[in-house]
Order: sequence, then C-alpha cells, then structure tokens
Amino acid sequence: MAERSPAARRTLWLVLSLVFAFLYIPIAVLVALSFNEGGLPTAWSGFSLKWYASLAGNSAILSAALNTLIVALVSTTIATLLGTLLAIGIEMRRQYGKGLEALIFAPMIIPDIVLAIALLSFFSMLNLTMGLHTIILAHVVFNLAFVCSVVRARLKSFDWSIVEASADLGASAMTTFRRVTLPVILPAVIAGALLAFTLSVDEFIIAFFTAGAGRASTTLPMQIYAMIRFGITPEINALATIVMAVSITALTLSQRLNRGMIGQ
Amino acid sequence: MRSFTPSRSSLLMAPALVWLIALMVVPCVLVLALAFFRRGIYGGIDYTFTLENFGLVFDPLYAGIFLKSARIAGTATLIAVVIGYAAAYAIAAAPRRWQSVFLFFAVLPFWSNYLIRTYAWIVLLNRQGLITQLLRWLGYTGEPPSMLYTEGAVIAGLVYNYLPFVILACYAPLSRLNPELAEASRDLGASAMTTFRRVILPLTVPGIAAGAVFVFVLSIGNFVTPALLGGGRFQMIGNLVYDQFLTANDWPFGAALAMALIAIMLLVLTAQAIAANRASGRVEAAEGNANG
Amino acid sequence: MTATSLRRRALRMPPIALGLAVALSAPAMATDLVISNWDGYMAPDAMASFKTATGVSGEVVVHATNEEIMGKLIAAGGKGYDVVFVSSPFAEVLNKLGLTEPMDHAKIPNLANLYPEATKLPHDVGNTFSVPYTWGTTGLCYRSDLVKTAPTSWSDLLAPSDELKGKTTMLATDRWLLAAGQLDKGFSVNETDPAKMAEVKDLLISAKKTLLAYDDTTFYSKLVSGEALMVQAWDGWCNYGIADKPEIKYVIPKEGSDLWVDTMVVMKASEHKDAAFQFVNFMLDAKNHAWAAQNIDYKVPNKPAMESLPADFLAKFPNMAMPVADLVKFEQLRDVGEAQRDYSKIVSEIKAAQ
Amino acid sequence: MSEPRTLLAIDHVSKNFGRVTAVDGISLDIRENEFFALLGPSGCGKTTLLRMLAGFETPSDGRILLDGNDIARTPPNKRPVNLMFQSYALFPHMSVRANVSYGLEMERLPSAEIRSRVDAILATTELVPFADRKPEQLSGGQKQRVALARALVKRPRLLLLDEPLGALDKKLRGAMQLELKRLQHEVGITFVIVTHDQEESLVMADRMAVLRDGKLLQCDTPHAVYEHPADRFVADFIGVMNFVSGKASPDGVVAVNGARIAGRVPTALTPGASAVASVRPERVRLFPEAESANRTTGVVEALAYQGLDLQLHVRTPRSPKPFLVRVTADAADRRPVASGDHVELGWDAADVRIFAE
Repeated sequence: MAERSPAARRTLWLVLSLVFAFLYIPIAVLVALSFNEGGLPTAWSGFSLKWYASLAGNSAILSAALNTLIVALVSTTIATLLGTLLAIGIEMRRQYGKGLEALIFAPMIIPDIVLAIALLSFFSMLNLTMGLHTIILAHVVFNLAFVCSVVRARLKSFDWSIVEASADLGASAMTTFRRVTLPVILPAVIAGALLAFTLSVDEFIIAFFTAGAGRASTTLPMQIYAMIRFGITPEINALATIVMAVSITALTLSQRLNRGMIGQ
Repeated sequence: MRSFTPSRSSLLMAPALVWLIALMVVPCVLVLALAFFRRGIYGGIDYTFTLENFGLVFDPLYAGIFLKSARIAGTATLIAVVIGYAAAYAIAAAPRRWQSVFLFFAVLPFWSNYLIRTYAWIVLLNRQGLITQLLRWLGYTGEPPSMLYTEGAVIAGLVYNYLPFVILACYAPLSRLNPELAEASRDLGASAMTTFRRVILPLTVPGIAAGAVFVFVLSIGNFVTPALLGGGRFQMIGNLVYDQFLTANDWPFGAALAMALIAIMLLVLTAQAIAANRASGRVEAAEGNANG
Repeated sequence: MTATSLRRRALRMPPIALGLAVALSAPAMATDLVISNWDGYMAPDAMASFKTATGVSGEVVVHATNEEIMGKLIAAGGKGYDVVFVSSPFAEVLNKLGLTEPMDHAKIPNLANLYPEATKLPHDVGNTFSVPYTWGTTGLCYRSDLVKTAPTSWSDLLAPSDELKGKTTMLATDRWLLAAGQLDKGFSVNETDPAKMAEVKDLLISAKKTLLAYDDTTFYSKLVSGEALMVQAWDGWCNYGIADKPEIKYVIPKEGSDLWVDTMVVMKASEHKDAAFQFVNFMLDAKNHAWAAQNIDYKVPNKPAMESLPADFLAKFPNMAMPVADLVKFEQLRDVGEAQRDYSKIVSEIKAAQ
Repeated sequence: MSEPRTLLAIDHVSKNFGRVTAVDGISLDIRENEFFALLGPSGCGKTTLLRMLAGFETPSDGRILLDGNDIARTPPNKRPVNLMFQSYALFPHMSVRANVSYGLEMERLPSAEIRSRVDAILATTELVPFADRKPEQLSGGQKQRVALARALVKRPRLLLLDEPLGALDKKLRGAMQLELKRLQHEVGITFVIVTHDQEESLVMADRMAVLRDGKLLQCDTPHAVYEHPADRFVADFIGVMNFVSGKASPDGVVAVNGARIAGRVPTALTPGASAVASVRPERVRLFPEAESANRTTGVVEALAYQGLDLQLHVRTPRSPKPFLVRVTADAADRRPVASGDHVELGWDAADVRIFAE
C-alpha cells in the first residue's frame, strides 16, 4: 500500500472514529443506563443491578426468551439440513436455470412484511391454528436460503475430484458424504447455522404475523416491541445489554469458524 | 467432469425446494390472488373479482405515500452509502491486521436486536433524552429541540440500522482492489480525486449498488422504524400494508399494496443488476463522450 | 422510571423466584382459558383467584390495541382465544363476522350487578354478545402546572396556543382520532357524510402540524415526563398520569365526548365456553369489579362495585365519580360498515400529510 | 560518441520502515538513454528504491535528482517518470485504448493529439487489433505490452519497470527481453528495470546495479560484473561459480584439505586470512594443456545436457562439493565423456577470483 500523507491518514482516522461513535454511542447509552439505579438518561444515580433482577423476575420476558430459543433452535436445525442439501444439490449440477437461482435468492430479499402477510393469509386460509410451529415454518424459509448461500460459497472452491477419488477407492455415496464432503464443508455449515440462528432470534415482523394467540407463541422481539410500545422502561436497557452480549459471543464464534474455514 | 446424475442432485434439492414452494411461492401467489377480490363489509374477503384494489394503489393518496416512502428510503440510502463507503474506504486503508478487527466492530451492532437498536434512538432523541441532557449540560437553557417523531428521526433510525451492511458491501470490492491500480493512475498523472473518480469508484460500483439496494428495499418496506421513531406521523408503505391487514382489515387492498412493493423491489433489483453489469461499460461510454 | 404508576408496576413484578418458577413452568402448564386483554387492564392475580374460585386455570395475553387483536382474531377465525376484551365497535364487528358466541345469561348471574343503563347500550341492547367491562369518556388530559389556561374545548387541542405547539398528542386509533375532529365540528362521532368528513379531515390535517405524535399507549407517560403538555386521552388512562403526578388534570371538552365501552366477548371458536362464561361472571362479581376499578382507575358499569369505592379514591380521580346518567348522554362509537374504508382512507390521508 | 549525460542521480538515499532499513545510503547515476537494471534477491531493497523513483515512497534521507532537480518529494502524478507495474495494473473497466489514453487525458492534451499518439504507440507495440478489448480478454504478453504502451505514451524522461517479465512463461520472456530492448532503442527513453533474474539483467541491461540488504554492492556493465564481481555474494549471485574455501596465501588459496589454488590475491587480503577462490565453469578445461596453473583430476558424477553445452559434475579432491565444468557441445562431441569417467581438469590463474570470506 502506498504511503499516505499525514493529513490523509488523519482524515481516515477521523472518518473511522466518527462512524464508530455513531454506531456505538446509542448502544453504550443503553448499556450504561442498564446499570443506572434510576434507569433514566437524566442523571447517574448510582450503580445497580436491579433492572437485571427485575428482568429475571419478569415471567413474560423469560417465557418469550424461551420461545425464541425454541423457534431459533428448531428452525435452524431444519434450515441447516435442508439448506446444506440444497447447496450440494445445486453445486453438483453444472447448470441450472435462472428460475431456480431466483427461487433460492427470493427469501433473502423479499420484504419481511410481504412474506409475513403472505404467510398469515396462507395459514388463515388453511384454517391452521397458529403458534410457535407456524413461526418455525416461516423462519425456515429465509433461514434455509441463508444457510444455502453460505454453504454454496464454500462449495464454489470445493474440489469435486476428491468425491470421485473417494468413490474410486470404494466408498459408497453415503460414506463419501460422511467422510469426505461433510468434513470439508462443515465449518461453512456451522457458520451458516449460526447465521440462521442469529437471524431467527432477531426476527420480529414475520413472527409477529405468524404467531398464534397468547404468551405460548410470543417471542422475545415481539415482547420487546410491546415493551417499547408501552413506553420506555429501564428493563429494556438490561435486556438490550444481555442481547448484545449474546450477539458478540455468537458473532465471535462464527468469525473463528470462518477463519478456520479460510485456513483449510 | 462431474459424474453426478441430475436425479441425485434433484433428490438433494427436493426437500428445500418443496419447502420454499409451499411456504413462499404459494403464499405469495395467494396474496396476489387476494388482491383481485373485494373486502367484505366487516373485513374478511368477498370473493367477487375486481381490479379496484390495483386502481386504488394509483390513487393520489396512496401513490403519494409510495413516493414519500421512496423519498425517505432514498434519503436513508444515500446517507448510508456515503457514510458506509467512507467507513469502508478507511477500513480498507488501515493496516491489514486491523482491518478484520474494524470490520468485526462495524458489523457487530447489526447482530443485536433491530428493535433494541431503534429503541436506543428513542432514548437519545426524546425531549428528555440524552441529547437534550447534553445540551443542558453544555449550558443550553432554551426549549429542548424536538427531534423524535420527525422525518429526520426515521431516516436516522434507518441509516443506523442498515449502515453495517453498507460498510460490509463496500468493503468487499475495496479490499479486493489491486492497490497498484490506484498507484498506476497516480503514476499516469491523475490527482487523488481523479483517481478516485475514474478508477476506484467505478470498480467498486457493484458493492455500492448491493449496499444501496439492501438499504432501499429494507427501508421502503419497513414499518417498525416509522412506527417507533415517527410517532405515527409518517406513513410508509410498510405501515400501510400493516394497517390494511391488522387495522382496516382490508386484506385485498393490503395484498395489492404488497404486490406493488414487490414490483418496486424487482425494479430496483433489475436496476442494480444493470448497474453492476454495465458499471464498466457505462464508465467507458462516459469517457468516450469526454474525449469527443 | 417515569413511565407508569409504580403501583401497577409493582403489581406486575412478583418476587424473582416466583417469576422464574412461573416462567419455567409456563410452557408445560395445561392452559384451559386464553384471555386477551390490554396490558395492566385487570388484576395480575385475577387468574389465580379465578382458579381458586372455580378450579379452572387460564392464561392472560396482552394486546396493545384493538386493531392488533382484531387482526389476529379475523386472521385465525377467533381460534385460540376464549374471552377477548375489545372496545364496543370492534365487538360489533366480531359479532357481524359471526365470531362471537351469544351470551348465555343463565350462566352469568352477576349480570344483575350492571347498571340498568349498561344493559341497554346501543351497540348491543340486552347484552346479547358482549358484556361491558369498563366505560368512560375521551377528553383532554393536561399538565395544569405547565399549561397557562385550562383547556375547555377540542379546539384547544386541535388549534393549540403557541406554548402547546409540538407538545400535544392524539390517539392513533382511527375512530378516536376522527372523533376529536367530529366532536369539535359538532358532528356525530359516527358521521359518514363525505362532505362533513372532508371538513373533519382538513381540520385534523391542520392539527397534525402542531402535534408531537399519534400515541395511544404511552401518552400519559409523555405527560408525566413533560415531553407532552396536553394529550387526547381516555379518562382512565389519564388517571395513570394523575397517579404519578397530581398536577395532571382531565377535562371533557364542552363539545362533548364519546361514550366508550370496553367489553368482554366470548369467541364462538372457544372450546371452553362454559368456563369462558364463568370467567365473565367472575369478572362481574362486585368485589372483583371494584378491585378492577380501583386498580386500573377506570369506571366500571357495576353498580355495587362503584358504590363500594372509597371516597378518597374518588377524590383523587374526579372523573371516576361522574354520574352514570351524565355518562350515557354521550354517543357511543358504532361500527360504520362500508364507511370504515373511507374512515381508513381519511386516516391514511391525515397520517400521510406533511 | 560523447560521454553520456547523467539523467538521474540517486544521492545517498535511505528508506526506513519503522526499525527496518530497506534502502541504506545508496548512490547511483543513471545515464540518458541507457537500459539500467536493479538486480538483487527479494528483500534487497530494489523495489523500494524503484518506488522512491516513482514517487510512491519518500526517502527518509538523501536526494533524487532528475536533470539536477530534487524530485524526492514530488508526488507521483507530478513527475516525468512512469512506472510499469509488476501486476501491470491495467484498469479492468477500460479498454486497451482507454487504458493507454488515460495518462494523456491527465495532461489535458487536445483529443486529436491524444488519438494520434495513442494510435502511434499501439502500432509500435503491435496492439492495434486489440484496441477495443478489455484487459481480461488479453494474454499475458499482450497485457504486458499494454502496460508498456500506457507508460511509454506519456513519453516519460524515465521509465521504471518492476519485474516486467515476471508473470510470463520462459519462452515468452526470452522474446519479450529482446522486444523491450528494441522498443527502448526505438523510443529513446531511459529504462530502469527491477529484476531478481540475473540472466535477464545480463541480457538486457547496458549497466546494472547489484543490491543486497539495502546496500549497493556493485554497479557496472554486465560484462564487468560477470567477469570482475566485487565480492563473493555478487560472484555467487551472477551466473554459476565454483567456490573453494581456505586460507589466503601470497599466490593463491590453500584449501582446507591442503590443495593449492593459484590466483591473484587482492591486496586487501593478508596471508592466512579466510578466503575463497572461485572460477567460472566455462573457464575450466577438460583435458587441459600442460601449462595450466591449476590442475586436478576427478570422476564425472553426473552430466546435464543443455543443448548448446554440457554441464559436468566432477568429484575432485580439491573441494567437498563437486566441480562444475561447462563444455561446448562441439567439444563434447569430439571427445565424449560418460558418468564414472576419470577426467583431468585445468584452469588459468588469471581466471581465478579470490575474495575475503
């Protein structure tokens, strides 16, 4: 890289500092407020964990968190399985139509609200009772698309001759998949699964429309939305801090895996 | 030579494709079909064929809301692209070992909950919020500024939420750019500005286009941000669709609006594909003109 | 924090251990009844005492607005819910869509507790499909300490003095938003004449320019924090603000108010109708209903319950003491049928206006 | 021919990157119209030096004088110096013609002049048929010619070439070496080429500088560098050389095993000091005449046939490593040798170079 003048370097650092300030000040404020006794942005009235305590005592939030976990785990599992198979199936073929490509790409770009109302109309027309299961059905739609795209990216550099080599050495198709293909693409599969999991945990609009009656299918984002609608409460700050901490962990994990993948 | 039978790959693809068709294609077709019926008197659907829902989309009121949504989404896109590109450029110019760290922290907020990120802006912007406190602390005693529930607040919320993606999308081509290209341009007598305009920018257009499309499509269909940061004072298409389904119980019209949203999205995506494909060609055509 | 009455908040905050236990057992709990109600609109332990009284367990889910629960009910054909709390025009729609179960008066002996006026409400004379739970007026809720002259008219909200500009909110729900304009113009709150509605629309568009936000969930906390100084509010919800800050006052403008009625309806799709009627009956019990009135600060149409309210409570929340005869003089919001689409469009136009 | 004028003077130029010194006090003169090569192993500082000439790095110390003016701090776009990048750095979104005319557009020349100069250089570089192609549609050699044309069309005072032939295969490289020589002659521009390929610099350069660890070891014509290397490193780096280590004596080197190698000892070398004697394989004769100062016998271990000549690996008592001997194909035909043959080797004392070790 060419040498930069001190002025140019200063400008670049300034840009970075401003952007990071823009990105992190709002989050930092929430985190700080979550430990503020008063919970108000008006003044610091002392360190306190009471908002975390009241969060832990909020059964609505806890059951919503549990529901979110169920939806994310189940939809991620299904999506990872289907998405990986789909990715392998596509990459095996040397050619496929634009239609297929569009079908797989669509769930990633279709506006949430459109998919949400489409599924709502669909489920209600089928006279299906909505609940966690309908949220899961819906989440798999976009999750499998994301898993598929991550795994496909890995498969683009996959040397298919090793599959042939395995067959040549006498392995069955299943054994080849288990012993050769899967180990090679596994980091991508896990990275895709983590991505799907995070998206599912965060997803609000589709869950909101496809959820059934009652707390039984209220997810965390739905609960957060209701809390925000009912006014600023410091419990949200505590919740935000926890959600942030979980995201940092998940993202760090997936980064590690991705690096491992590149390393292979 | 890959010696796989098409039937085997079809078998692998089948479960996912069935899922996508049953739970995405069919419901979307259904919504399209809904748009051709009437709203029942008390909500619900009256199964008589009509085109009036599509006509209504072009009613000056709703067309106006479309335009306004496009304007808000477009402004948010423009700001996000300018900031995001600058950030991506700065990251790509940083020492290698720092780049992944910067990138990680640029993308990190994107993985926290969207609603929480939006909520943070309520905390910052409301009249008793942090910015007002800051002004007070700085000695300002007048009327606190009204920042929440404005178009600016909605745009800020959209930019804030989608900026990380723009940074990511712009960083990819910038980091792949051979640094010798910029040096070659300088070597051939171009100033830093000209080098940016004629070499770096055209070669990173695909990233910009991808980021811009992402922000625009997500913004124009958004209903959460206008609802929370706009104080109900801003109607965007997302809110309109939401209202038709959950407030007015006018599903057919809501369906027609959703289809219009999809149409806009397809239009934008086509534009992006053309921009990405012709990025190079277009630049050259411009050069051809400039040279006479 | 500032937001809600600490009392209500405290009620919603059981000790941590209990909360954890509830949360962990919640998914496994066999839920018989599903009740949908506004958040904090009934006793937090209502279901527990209901279970003690009847042996039937149930779960309360919350909705933020009428619209939200209506969307869900219509989408799912009412499935999944047994008893739903909605405002009367929405109850009417549910009835017209055939989603409500006729009230079996034999199973609700506590109906006798209702004021006679509450059994003859125009939206449902004879309580055939709905039972009123709370009722009241829609007026202006304001900070008497920060507003120079007390408001007396809807115009004080729609064309506010300079000190109030940017510091007022109106209800976001279509019907009450329109009602403010209709009442100011002296029209019926169910007016459908296009010319008159056009006037209402223009009035509300011009009012939007001075508005902080449309808000039907947090307007009282905006008053408490001082973000807003005057808001369009339901009387009971204004009481939440009064509980936090006695300087907050409620007034019915001279042009009048609507008579709003929040009702309980039993869903036709309910699989536990007997238990659902039992629940309605339980809520109408004089003691339970009085508890509701005292803790959610809303008037209830239950004669023995209202008569049991302590004097200091009535003194603190003057609007609670309003005579029933005065209350029922106001016009109820009614479902307007085909005209609803025009209403929606007018509201869209207002919200889309600059 | 009159004494050539100095075009570019590199005057005690150093460059530090943090604690690393990439270029360490180098002084060099590059003359008008010459083909100059900067040669050295990777990491020797040759690329850093080149980038300082182009303006992409600023010297930490020293001056760079072009026609007597210090340009060390002039930005790259303001120097009459152009660089042909190792990666060619062709603008992928522009056609060949657009790439070539880019630099002239930057000079804001009239479009008619741009067109005629671009046409001319495209003809010179035989690129006319490819003018409308994009770089991705070109072969390696064609890309290299575009990069060259793009730099040459600016008529720089000095053209810098960073490993210009590195990306080409061996055969094409040979052809392009001659092509570059021809072009340099034709356009009359001073070329400075950076390469790690000693063969390439021998073939192409009028003069060459050998660098190591940021220091200049030797600067001279290829012939002088080859025949009279300044030190052991240069001797080893340029061409092939046989080395025998030992101690210096008044008339040569005494090897570790006692064998003597006769040669002229540099005055700086005191007898008894560690020294190394060297001789080029082509100076060693098989079956030498009696008067050879150095003689030895050995066994042929391996033969490598290389077309024009034959390379023998001969195991001798003189050194632990096999001796390399180059024999012309003609000589080999006259007197065939095979693996395992006992041979006699001989070379003149004048062909022996002795260095300090």
